[in-house]
Amino acid sequence: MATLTLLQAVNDALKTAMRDDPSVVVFGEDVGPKGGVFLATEGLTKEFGANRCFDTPLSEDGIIGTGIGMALNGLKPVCEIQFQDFIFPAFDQIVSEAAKFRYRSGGQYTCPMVIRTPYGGGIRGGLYHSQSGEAYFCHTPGLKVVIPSTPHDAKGLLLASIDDPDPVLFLEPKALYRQVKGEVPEGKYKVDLSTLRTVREGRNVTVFCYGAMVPVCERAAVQAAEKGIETLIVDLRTLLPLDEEGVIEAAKQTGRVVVVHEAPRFCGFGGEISAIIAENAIEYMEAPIARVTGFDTPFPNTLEHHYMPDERRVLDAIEHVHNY
Amino acid sequence: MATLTLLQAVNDALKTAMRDDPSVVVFGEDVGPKGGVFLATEGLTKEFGANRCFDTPLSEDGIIGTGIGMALNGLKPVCEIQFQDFIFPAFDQIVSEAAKFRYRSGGQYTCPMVIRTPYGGGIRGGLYHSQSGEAYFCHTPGLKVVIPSTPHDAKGLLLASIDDPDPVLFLEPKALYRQVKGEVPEGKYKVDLSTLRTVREGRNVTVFCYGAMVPVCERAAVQAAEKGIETLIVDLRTLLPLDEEGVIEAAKQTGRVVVVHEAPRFCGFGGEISAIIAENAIEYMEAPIARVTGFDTPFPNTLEHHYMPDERRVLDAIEHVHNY
Amino acid sequence: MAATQLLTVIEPDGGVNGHDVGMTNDELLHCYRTLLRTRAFDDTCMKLQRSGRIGFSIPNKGVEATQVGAASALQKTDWLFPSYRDFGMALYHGVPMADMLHNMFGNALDSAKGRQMPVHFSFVEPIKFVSISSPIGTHLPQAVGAAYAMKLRGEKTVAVTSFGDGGTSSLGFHSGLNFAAVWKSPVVFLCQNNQWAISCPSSGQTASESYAIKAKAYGMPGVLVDGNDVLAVRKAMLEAVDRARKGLGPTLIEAFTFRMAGHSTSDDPTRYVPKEQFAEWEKKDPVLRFEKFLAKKKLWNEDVRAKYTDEATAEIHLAVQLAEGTPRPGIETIFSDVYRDVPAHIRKQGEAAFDLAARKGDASAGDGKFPL
Amino acid sequence: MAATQLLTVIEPDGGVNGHDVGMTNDELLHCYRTLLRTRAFDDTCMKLQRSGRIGFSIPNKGVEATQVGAASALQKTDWLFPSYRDFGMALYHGVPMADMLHNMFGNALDSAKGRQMPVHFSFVEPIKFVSISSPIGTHLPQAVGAAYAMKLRGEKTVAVTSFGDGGTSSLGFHSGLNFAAVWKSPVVFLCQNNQWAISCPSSGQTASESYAIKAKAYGMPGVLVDGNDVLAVRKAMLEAVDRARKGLGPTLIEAFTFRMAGHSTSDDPTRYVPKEQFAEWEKKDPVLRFEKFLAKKKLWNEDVRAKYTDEATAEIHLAVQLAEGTPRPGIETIFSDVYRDVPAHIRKQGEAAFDLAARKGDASAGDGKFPL
Ligand SMILES: Cc1ncc(C[n+]2csc(CCOP(=O)(O)OP(=O)(O)O)c2C)c(N)n1
Ligand SMILES: Cc1ncc(C[n+]2csc(CCOP(=O)(O)OP(=O)(O)O)c2C)c(N)n1
Ligand SMILES: [Mg+2]
Ligand SMILES: [Mg+2]
Repeated sequence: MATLTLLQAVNDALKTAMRDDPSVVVFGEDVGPKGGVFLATEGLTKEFGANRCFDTPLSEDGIIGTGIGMALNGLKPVCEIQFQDFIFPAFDQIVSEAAKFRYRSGGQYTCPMVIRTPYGGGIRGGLYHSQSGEAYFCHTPGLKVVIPSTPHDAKGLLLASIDDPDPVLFLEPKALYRQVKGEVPEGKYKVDLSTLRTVREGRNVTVFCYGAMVPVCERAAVQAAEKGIETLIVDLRTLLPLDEEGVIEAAKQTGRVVVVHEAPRFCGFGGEISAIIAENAIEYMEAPIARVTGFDTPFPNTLEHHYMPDERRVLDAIEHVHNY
Repeated sequence: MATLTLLQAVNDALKTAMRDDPSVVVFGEDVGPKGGVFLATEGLTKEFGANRCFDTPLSEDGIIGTGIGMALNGLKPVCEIQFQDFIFPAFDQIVSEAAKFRYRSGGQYTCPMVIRTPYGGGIRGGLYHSQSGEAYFCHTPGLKVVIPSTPHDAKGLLLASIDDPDPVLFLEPKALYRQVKGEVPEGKYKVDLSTLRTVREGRNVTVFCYGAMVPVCERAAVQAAEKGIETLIVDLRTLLPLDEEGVIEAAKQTGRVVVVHEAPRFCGFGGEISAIIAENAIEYMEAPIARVTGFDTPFPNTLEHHYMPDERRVLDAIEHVHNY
Repeated sequence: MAATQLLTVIEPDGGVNGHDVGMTNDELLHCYRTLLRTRAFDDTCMKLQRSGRIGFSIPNKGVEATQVGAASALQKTDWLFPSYRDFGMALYHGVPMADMLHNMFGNALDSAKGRQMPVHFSFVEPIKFVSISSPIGTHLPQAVGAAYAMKLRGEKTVAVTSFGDGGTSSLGFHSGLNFAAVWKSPVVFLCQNNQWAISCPSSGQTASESYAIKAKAYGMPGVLVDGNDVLAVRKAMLEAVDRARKGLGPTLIEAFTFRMAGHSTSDDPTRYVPKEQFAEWEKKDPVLRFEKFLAKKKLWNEDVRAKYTDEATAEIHLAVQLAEGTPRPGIETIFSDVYRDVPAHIRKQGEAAFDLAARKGDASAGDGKFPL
Repeated sequence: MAATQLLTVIEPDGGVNGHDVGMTNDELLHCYRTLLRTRAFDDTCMKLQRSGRIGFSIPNKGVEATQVGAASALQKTDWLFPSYRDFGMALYHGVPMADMLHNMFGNALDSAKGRQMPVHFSFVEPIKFVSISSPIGTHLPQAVGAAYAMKLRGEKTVAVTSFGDGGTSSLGFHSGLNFAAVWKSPVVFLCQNNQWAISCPSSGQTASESYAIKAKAYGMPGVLVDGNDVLAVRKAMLEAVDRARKGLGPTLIEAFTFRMAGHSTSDDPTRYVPKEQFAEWEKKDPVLRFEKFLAKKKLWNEDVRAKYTDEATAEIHLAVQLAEGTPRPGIETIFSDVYRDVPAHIRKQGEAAFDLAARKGDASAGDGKFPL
């Protein structure tokens, strides 16, 4: 097994899929000769030709719209949106079209496609190169929403997404692209969509997180452990469809819950986790269900480190619910 | 005071604002000579001229994009999106631009504008003429999101929205357009944005709702009362910024909560209400926080009455949390 | 062919001015039959709606020639990305009327399982007639993507997408035409310019000389054609389809025609369409136009019309009976087809719905009516 | 002026071929001075980024003439909806370099309060230079709306919006040009075609003959102009602005130029731009071009260049000192300006942040770098 960064794991997954299946095509802005602005698609045009990995004009609506048409007609498009912040011109194609094709055609037409896009802060990208928009998509029946936090999962989840019969939004935590490294099996393997991953066992407090917040929560858990608080960390991995049973189970195990994400709090994904617990396990709760999230403001630039949840904030919440 | 339908109240508000302030302009698809597909803008072109109420080409991106420019330059645009389902081509302009202009320019440029659009089911409109997308917008700092449920509030909230210094998404429950009637004061008055309305007092169960679900919950409360359950009904009216203190207060009053909306459940607005309560008043809760919502599927046509929450479902949830 | 000068084949007197029509009599009569069946279908749906038996329809009167002419240029292996006004294209290629009516009634036999509003058809046979969407213009880039797949696999098929004058203002028009031209995709863009987008006339939609000329912005040929002339539309389509099959890329065709009715059953066009425009276009009725041509070819007289009309009436009568007699879809259809496999949370919601119905009875249908 | 033939004023030898330049020597020298200041500013920002003192910049080299020529056609009462590469327009109209550098450093004096990435300027004086957005193309319809307001109030001002070749594929291009033409808005669309959208060449962006010809789709004039020629750009802009002020509607101008550097400080253009293209355009440097013209008018020699260069260097040196010496914005700026009045939930989040910092210390800045 090779040791890869998360970025290399994504690249490896794409190559693996394209070798495996000639119907897989990769396209988006600058993904061809340049290899993508983060180099996630490096080498693909060279190995698979410009018919299977290519640049598009500057239109996310066009990228997703044509991707849908390809999916309807037997290809497996893997579209790249350069930054998740720029996905909104394609919002209509994603929520009105890709997500609803199977339903509205009674299953006659389907959209097996993947939309890959880097999300999240930590690169001094300001308002428009830092956002975490998962909640917008998780409110859309018909879509799947997947976020890896390790190189192993990045490859396995991406391969599972490409094989999936339905449209998958694959959000890549750009802050982790080169930050995390890990062993990644060669060749094809899949990580099941809709099964959470227990990152760390603990009996005092349960922390739900995903993507770039996972290492932050792990570091906070180490600090909590030093104070005698054992933290159970859950990496949700697939936000939609969510492993609800697993969430409820993990919440019940400690009766004290912290939910962590980078996106703004109001109407964010964390609210859904709180609500599921409040609906299914409230009698197990021994403390308020705390949320540690980005603030309900746009994403700032110079002060982004104050905006993004860090170990300090996560630890504070862990202590708060623990000592409640 | 005249007795008006909710639709007439909207029309009245627009006329009142346009008489009051020459910088108010109303535009969108078919809002001119035709008066809008629901006739909400009837008579405006005639009274105020085609410079102040006019049709646009078929582009929501254009409607909102030009509306933003007008707002930047001193007009008070009131844009109509024909159905909320068709707002998505303008999603980028709304969430990336209107919502962020003040912040990203340090307050130098601002977007005081209103986007009116009918939302919700009950007219056999199927997937694309029935949706309730409030959660998409409530997750967007910088926007305000307002939903009236009575003619009085429709006028007062719309006038407050037009006067507001920030962009407001004004969602009109189309199912109530002609269904509810009520007394509406003449001339200008405003209903405060961010104050909830207590529809009915009760000491057993608290029901949070808004828009077209308010009358449904009222009917369910009548039935509950027959069974001896007294229901406190809260019409949230302004979803963002939310009257969080009021929500917490109302939840504490009964310790038993039901949240109702038409939109799909997963990552819907109801989750935020549950989460706020679970974070701030969990020790007052004597039952699970129940949600009664649309299903996590697209909106069907023939069977829409099974999809939309009705008295049956609301009452069942009230009984469930009451008897828990 | 040009982007600002109208291509016409059938002259006022029914002559074709030396054009080589290149169709057998059977083919010509199939076109005629489809014009009449389309009009009959439209007529029936309007009546069904007026009498409250279906919820909604979209009139088709006046634009039948565009649809029949365009459809006649396609093979069954081609793909159609249609819009809601494209009854005629489905009928031309042999979609059974009953299947279309199942959709109008939203019943259990509707291919869309009663999930969509009427006129939002979806068929995979006898031709790919891709599930119609309400949002305007989204299907244009989709057609381009489907065409990309055809080209990648070396197939000689084409994708045709049809939309209105209003549709040219949509995002999908811009991205669709642009991507198609850059990729040289085998796709034909058919703009049915019926001069109105609900109540918005072309003068409020664009300031360009024609819709066809918009092709210039994308570097593809643009052709303006008389949309009330079956043979002119067919000629333009055949050329465009041929170009596409040869790998020469996309074409934009504007068929200039007129919506001889309201936008939909919820619309009152007298509020905004000038009376004179109706009167003027009444005379240009595409069915009469084609009859003149057939008559000149000795293929038509009143008896021919009567025969086909009777045939269409009988066909639709039977289809209505079938469709109206078919029950609603089952409640389980609300919960299926969101994904291929039903996820746990949706399954649970379905179970709860059945459980509630068992305990407290069924939901009752509201009296909401579609307003537009 | 035409949509597919390049308008040029300054000849290779510096002559103007009989064109009436119509500018005073002072005005000409202001243009020259702005060219040099723009280049110096660009240069400094690149160096600041390379040495890690700022996080990011966007090179401007090669496109200065377009910006100076365009800006020179505007009044201070006009509105500019610029893009991130438009340093030159701001400098032309007298935005102080320090104000621009406060933005590059994202410090407490930045008009955007350090919230945006570098090069996302916002100024209300001395000209409306509307807050720059990263999403491509969104500002086009906004300019049209601002122009609508001008027209409604009977003002004689215009709105000018500037964007790249890649920007023509965006949604905002389509809706912006369409609405402007239908409304006959006083707006000028300036497409700075620098031949690349990051790594995508024009051949991958559009199949049209030129970008200017896209105006045809909207029924407005399209003009193709030599973007390395200050006077040609100025001439086209003056005509367009004049048309707009007279109520004759919008114009699309394509300025054909070349990005003589990477897309941004994160980009390595040697991965995709052919070497020869760089070499070819090195010779067409817009500053040298303008110097030739000035020399022919006896307004220029090496001393003039030296004088202005020194001036610019001194100015920028001081501005860098000022900007770099200014502290970060205060944490409270995270929570303000979301709305005019801070709502309760945001206020509470701010209080919690301050409370936490008091109890557990400040957040520490990460080492994340902008990759693009
Ligand atoms: C994105 C979007 N916006 C608005 C609507 C509402 N709407 C339905 S049909 C229509 C007019 C379409 O006109 P045109 O494209 O000319 O087609 P026609 O109906 O004339 O065939 C409008 C505005 C819609 N369906 N989708
Ligand atoms: C909607 C959107 N998609 C993608 C991007 C990423 N991006 C930033 S600049 C750029 C290329 C722009 O090219 P062009 O319009 O030619 O302007 P130039 O940079 O050459 O001046 C891209 C793709 C973006 N900012 N916005
Ligand atoms: Mg039309
Ligand atoms: Mg460019």
